[in-house]
Amino acid sequence: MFSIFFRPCGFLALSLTVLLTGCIKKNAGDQTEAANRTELLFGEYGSMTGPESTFGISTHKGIIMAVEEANSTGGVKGKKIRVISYDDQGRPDEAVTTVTKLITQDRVSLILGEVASSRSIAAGAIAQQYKIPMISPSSTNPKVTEIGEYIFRVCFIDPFQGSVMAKFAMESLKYKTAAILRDVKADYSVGLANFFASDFTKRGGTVVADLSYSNGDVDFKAQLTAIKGKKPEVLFIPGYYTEVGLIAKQAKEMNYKGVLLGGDGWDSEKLTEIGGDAIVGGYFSNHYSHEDKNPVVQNFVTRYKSKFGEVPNGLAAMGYDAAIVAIDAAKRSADLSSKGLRDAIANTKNFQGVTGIITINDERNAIKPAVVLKVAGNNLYQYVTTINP
Amino acid sequence: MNKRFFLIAIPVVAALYGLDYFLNEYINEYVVRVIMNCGIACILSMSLNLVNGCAGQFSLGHAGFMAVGAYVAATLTTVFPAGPSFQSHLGVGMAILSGGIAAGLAGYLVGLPSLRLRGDYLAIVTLGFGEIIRIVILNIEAVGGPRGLPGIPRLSSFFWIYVWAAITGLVLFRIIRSSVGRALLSLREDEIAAESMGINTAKYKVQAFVISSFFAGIAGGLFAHYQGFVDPSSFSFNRSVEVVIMVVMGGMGSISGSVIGAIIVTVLPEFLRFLDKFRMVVFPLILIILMLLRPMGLLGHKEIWQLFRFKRSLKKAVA
Amino acid sequence: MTLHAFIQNLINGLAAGSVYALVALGYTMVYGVLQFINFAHSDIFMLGAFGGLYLASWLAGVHPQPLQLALIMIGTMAFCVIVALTVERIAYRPLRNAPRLNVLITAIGVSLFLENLSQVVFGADPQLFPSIIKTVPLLEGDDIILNNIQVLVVGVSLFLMLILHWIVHHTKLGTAMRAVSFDIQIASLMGIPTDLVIAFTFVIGSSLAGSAAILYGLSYPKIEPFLGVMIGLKAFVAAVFGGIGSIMGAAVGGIVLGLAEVFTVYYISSSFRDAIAFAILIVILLVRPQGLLGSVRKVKV
Amino acid sequence: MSTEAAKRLLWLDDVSILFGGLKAVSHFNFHLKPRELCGLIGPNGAGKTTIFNLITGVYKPTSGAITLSGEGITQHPPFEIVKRGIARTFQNIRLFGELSVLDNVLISYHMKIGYNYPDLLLRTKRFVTVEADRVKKALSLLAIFGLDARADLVASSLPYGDQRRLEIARALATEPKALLLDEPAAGLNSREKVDLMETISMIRKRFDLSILLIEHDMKLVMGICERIVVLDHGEVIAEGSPREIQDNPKVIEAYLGVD
Repeated sequence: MFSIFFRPCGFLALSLTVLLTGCIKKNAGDQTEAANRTELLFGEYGSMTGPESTFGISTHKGIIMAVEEANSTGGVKGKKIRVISYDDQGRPDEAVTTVTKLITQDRVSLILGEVASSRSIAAGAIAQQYKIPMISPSSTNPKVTEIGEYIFRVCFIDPFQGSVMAKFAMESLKYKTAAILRDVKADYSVGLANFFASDFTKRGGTVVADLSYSNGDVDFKAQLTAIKGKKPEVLFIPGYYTEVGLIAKQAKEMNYKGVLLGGDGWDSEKLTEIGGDAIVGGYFSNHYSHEDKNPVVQNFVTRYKSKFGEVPNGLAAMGYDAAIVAIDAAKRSADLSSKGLRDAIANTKNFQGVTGIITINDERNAIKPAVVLKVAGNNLYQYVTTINP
Repeated sequence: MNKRFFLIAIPVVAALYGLDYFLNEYINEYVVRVIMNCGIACILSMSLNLVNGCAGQFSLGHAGFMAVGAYVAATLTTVFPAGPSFQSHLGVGMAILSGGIAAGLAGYLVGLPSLRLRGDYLAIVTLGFGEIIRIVILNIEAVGGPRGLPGIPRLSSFFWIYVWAAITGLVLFRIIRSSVGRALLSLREDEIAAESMGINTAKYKVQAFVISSFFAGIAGGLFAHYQGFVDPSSFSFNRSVEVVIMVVMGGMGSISGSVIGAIIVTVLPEFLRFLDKFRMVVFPLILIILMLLRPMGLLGHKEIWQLFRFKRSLKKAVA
Repeated sequence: MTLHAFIQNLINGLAAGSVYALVALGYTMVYGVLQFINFAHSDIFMLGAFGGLYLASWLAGVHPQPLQLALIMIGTMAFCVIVALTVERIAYRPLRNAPRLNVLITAIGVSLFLENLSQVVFGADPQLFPSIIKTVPLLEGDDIILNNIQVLVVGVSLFLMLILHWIVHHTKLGTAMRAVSFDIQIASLMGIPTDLVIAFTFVIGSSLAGSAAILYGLSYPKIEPFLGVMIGLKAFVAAVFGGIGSIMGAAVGGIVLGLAEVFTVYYISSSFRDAIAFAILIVILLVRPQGLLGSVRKVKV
Repeated sequence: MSTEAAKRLLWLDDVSILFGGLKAVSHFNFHLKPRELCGLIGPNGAGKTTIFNLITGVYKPTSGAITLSGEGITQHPPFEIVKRGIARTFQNIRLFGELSVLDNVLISYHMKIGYNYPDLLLRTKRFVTVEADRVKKALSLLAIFGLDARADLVASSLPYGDQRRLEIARALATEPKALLLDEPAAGLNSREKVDLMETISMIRKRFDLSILLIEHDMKLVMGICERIVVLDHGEVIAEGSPREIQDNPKVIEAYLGVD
């Protein structure tokens, strides 16, 4: 009789001991330990499962590739780099838990992540608290690096990207009226839409309609009916490719004839797959183009293709860049202490990444150009122009 | 209040305070974080148990009340102009309490339709309310809408979380072991018979909802103030389901069962990290198997200490 | 503009609502017979969409197109039926006499399991549902657009609902189903094989979900493991709105919900698209708990 | 108030109820005097239980009025009606099965709760004494039915006959002026039925209340009731002393049917 109760009890006790063996706190400020280790530990957190898992997985592939390449050429200061990756399921609270685990249990020297700004903001606070440098590959919200001096990013920020497309629409395409269809559930999309709107009006254009949807929606005909009524020349959709493909398709079905514009969220082979010929002729801003003739890019694309059997998208490239910026900083740093790593990252200047030449500014953001791509159909994105900050 | 209460309460509070110090000094933060998550989960599951387990009203909207508590408390300490004056332990305590009260009011509103509905309908309505609360928050720009609300002072410590967990347990336990608790149990057993024995079923359903949401709100406030950041996606339907699983796993109506359920549901996924993407497949599987093999949950209607007492009386009967 | 826009929204809402209606029928039938919300129904729908996707690639060579579509649809329906019956046999039947709450929780568990398993199997990245039939505009005014897919969706839905109505009201099996939904114990005493009837209810519900999945895939060709969640919830709302257990009710509920959503997005804001469904639900349950076309069942004392 | 009215504890004045167009009870006139033991009989489906449900507020009459001690209770919810002094048992026992025998009785004391939330949260002296008194009271009530030794058992584990008795005890704990018993002898063997007859008579004397009894067992009804009302198709077809009812041709017809 007793065993019925004690069996789970015993199990709990056992698991508790297992838990406790690994949980004795080591001196938080102890940097000699990290320096004395035979390997250099990087932590990565991202959405490996859940609706946004595709972002996390692409980024992860880029990071893994960068680290493997670095290790094959001898690692850093004679140490191999090891990446510990955790899934945060696309939840900010899980992101905080995983980053806490990376820092306090696994005792990594540096953290790479996240794609979504909301999770980078939540978990960045932890990294800042423990003074462990964190590099976000592709969180474009300005607030991310405002957390503190240990938080960096290797991508441009929303205000710049928003203005890129506004400038492009006005100056290159010579359009005067625009409509916006924003994803209100994505901070990224809302930010981009706001910056586009203000820049477009500042340059003398008119935003005739500003409507919204939520990611996960599949029917946009009501919004498109309203937009069509206002007859804008361009429709700016700063969303993710998951919805943009459907929006383009339905816009075509609704006989909307304006030009579609978007941001780096469009970057995926799925965009043309779902959007079909409806999305052809649309323009979007991106961190890089795999069509870019620059040998650095072409080299990267070839290596990535042979490793994973697919064309790297922007997120994979950003993940790769975040990792090589970190590795480069580790090589340059005096010691491998977190302070040393931080200072080395902050001093990154004119570093050749796949997504352009990266310079980290005083706000710990990357100063780099954006490219504008034109969707040519069948997973082809033509390089149109580069817009410098 | 009697002497015995203080004889127990003072050492408990002192022990929690000492443990707080110990954890902060000697145990790594990740483990502390999981322990704190357990504390919050305990508050959530115990409070939901009052509605689901004791009163037999099936609610799937607990995350919504947690969201109300989290956002109200966080707004007071962060967005509100007088916010900084709240940024002390006392201030945060007041903010969390306000969050609980706001959630209680929301619980009152949700409790009202529950008067006319039962079973699955109530489940779906509470689910709907939870979603509506989340959508409303998504549309309030002042608290960041979909972007969430960062920069919340991180002042909920192990001590505060577990003091609140202890208060929750004590309050719920005392309610259940009183005439009010018996009235709630009678609702679960047979509403018509309860009504025929003079129980104002409507009144007690609403009271159960209010008390339960109040503590969910407290849990939300605590969550916000140790997370340092809240956003609507933390309070989705999945969170509600998680709490339901805790209650069901532990045993409907068993407060100590809820605590065990909360600990398992919080700690187990941490151990299952090695399963990688299969982790989220294993979890529902465990739930299904539990329902098929042990539908009453681990403890059933009983409290953990009653299992011992039951055995003792059995032994006596045998002897 | 306003009148044209109104008509356009009406067309779009009707097409969207038809899919809700088909899924709602599955909920309403299972609820009618077993009195529990089959949360996994939405995931049967999702699996149907994936099943259709793979079937379409196998049957890519079949011509003409209507035949191909019919084959895919029948194949998908069969696939959904197999999944649903397996779920019913393994997870639901052992709990037939358990408290309803347990069954509900099991259903939630099955739903989460199917979603997360699909994510492992199919990946979380959305996949393209092939356009088996090319979208052709039938009515192409400047302001009002109507295409063949929309007509097909409404037409097929209507056809399936009529068949269902006939099965339930004019066949022996339908009578047995109604008897079981009235009182399962008495029905069983009268010699009705209740397990069989219940299984058949799942067959009908899941085959409707399968056909709805194909229609959905044709209209919104983006398939991912979590696509069932919101559609499922809304379809259930539609079923409750129309009156649970009522076939007409589910049909009407689905279409009203489809229209309500489109008009909410058009006239208010898209962020309230999901809220409106639940608001409707709460209002209807407060004002008329038995739903629009449902009948009151007196509590037996 | 006239002296006639004062004699009526419970009064149903021309009460009817429709279920989906069907008249379940039609123009029912009835009154129960203080300390009276009255039987309500009739074939299955005659509307007897419906009348109980009407009196206790589970159903609301389509027309007519119900009065208890001169106060209209027609629109009151069930729990208000219990407070005013009508308690009942159910045809198919509705105990709180998972709760203990003691708790089943204690729930009936809830309407006179006697303390408030601060009391119960802080376990004040008031709470402790009230609870102790209740338990004492409940145990002595259970003792009358020979259930006090099994007070800690789960109610559903009791044998059938004891469940019936517990249901009566639970109803008595609400301290009613009138007790409505719905087929209390159903499912009992003949020995238990004799016990039950004694119990019912004892209850009436000891608790000084009126009893309205639905029962199919004629021997039991004829044996203890002072007055019997016969119902068929929702209408009263006969009323009078047991002897009068026994000889009434309409009653025989209703029970045996006409060729």
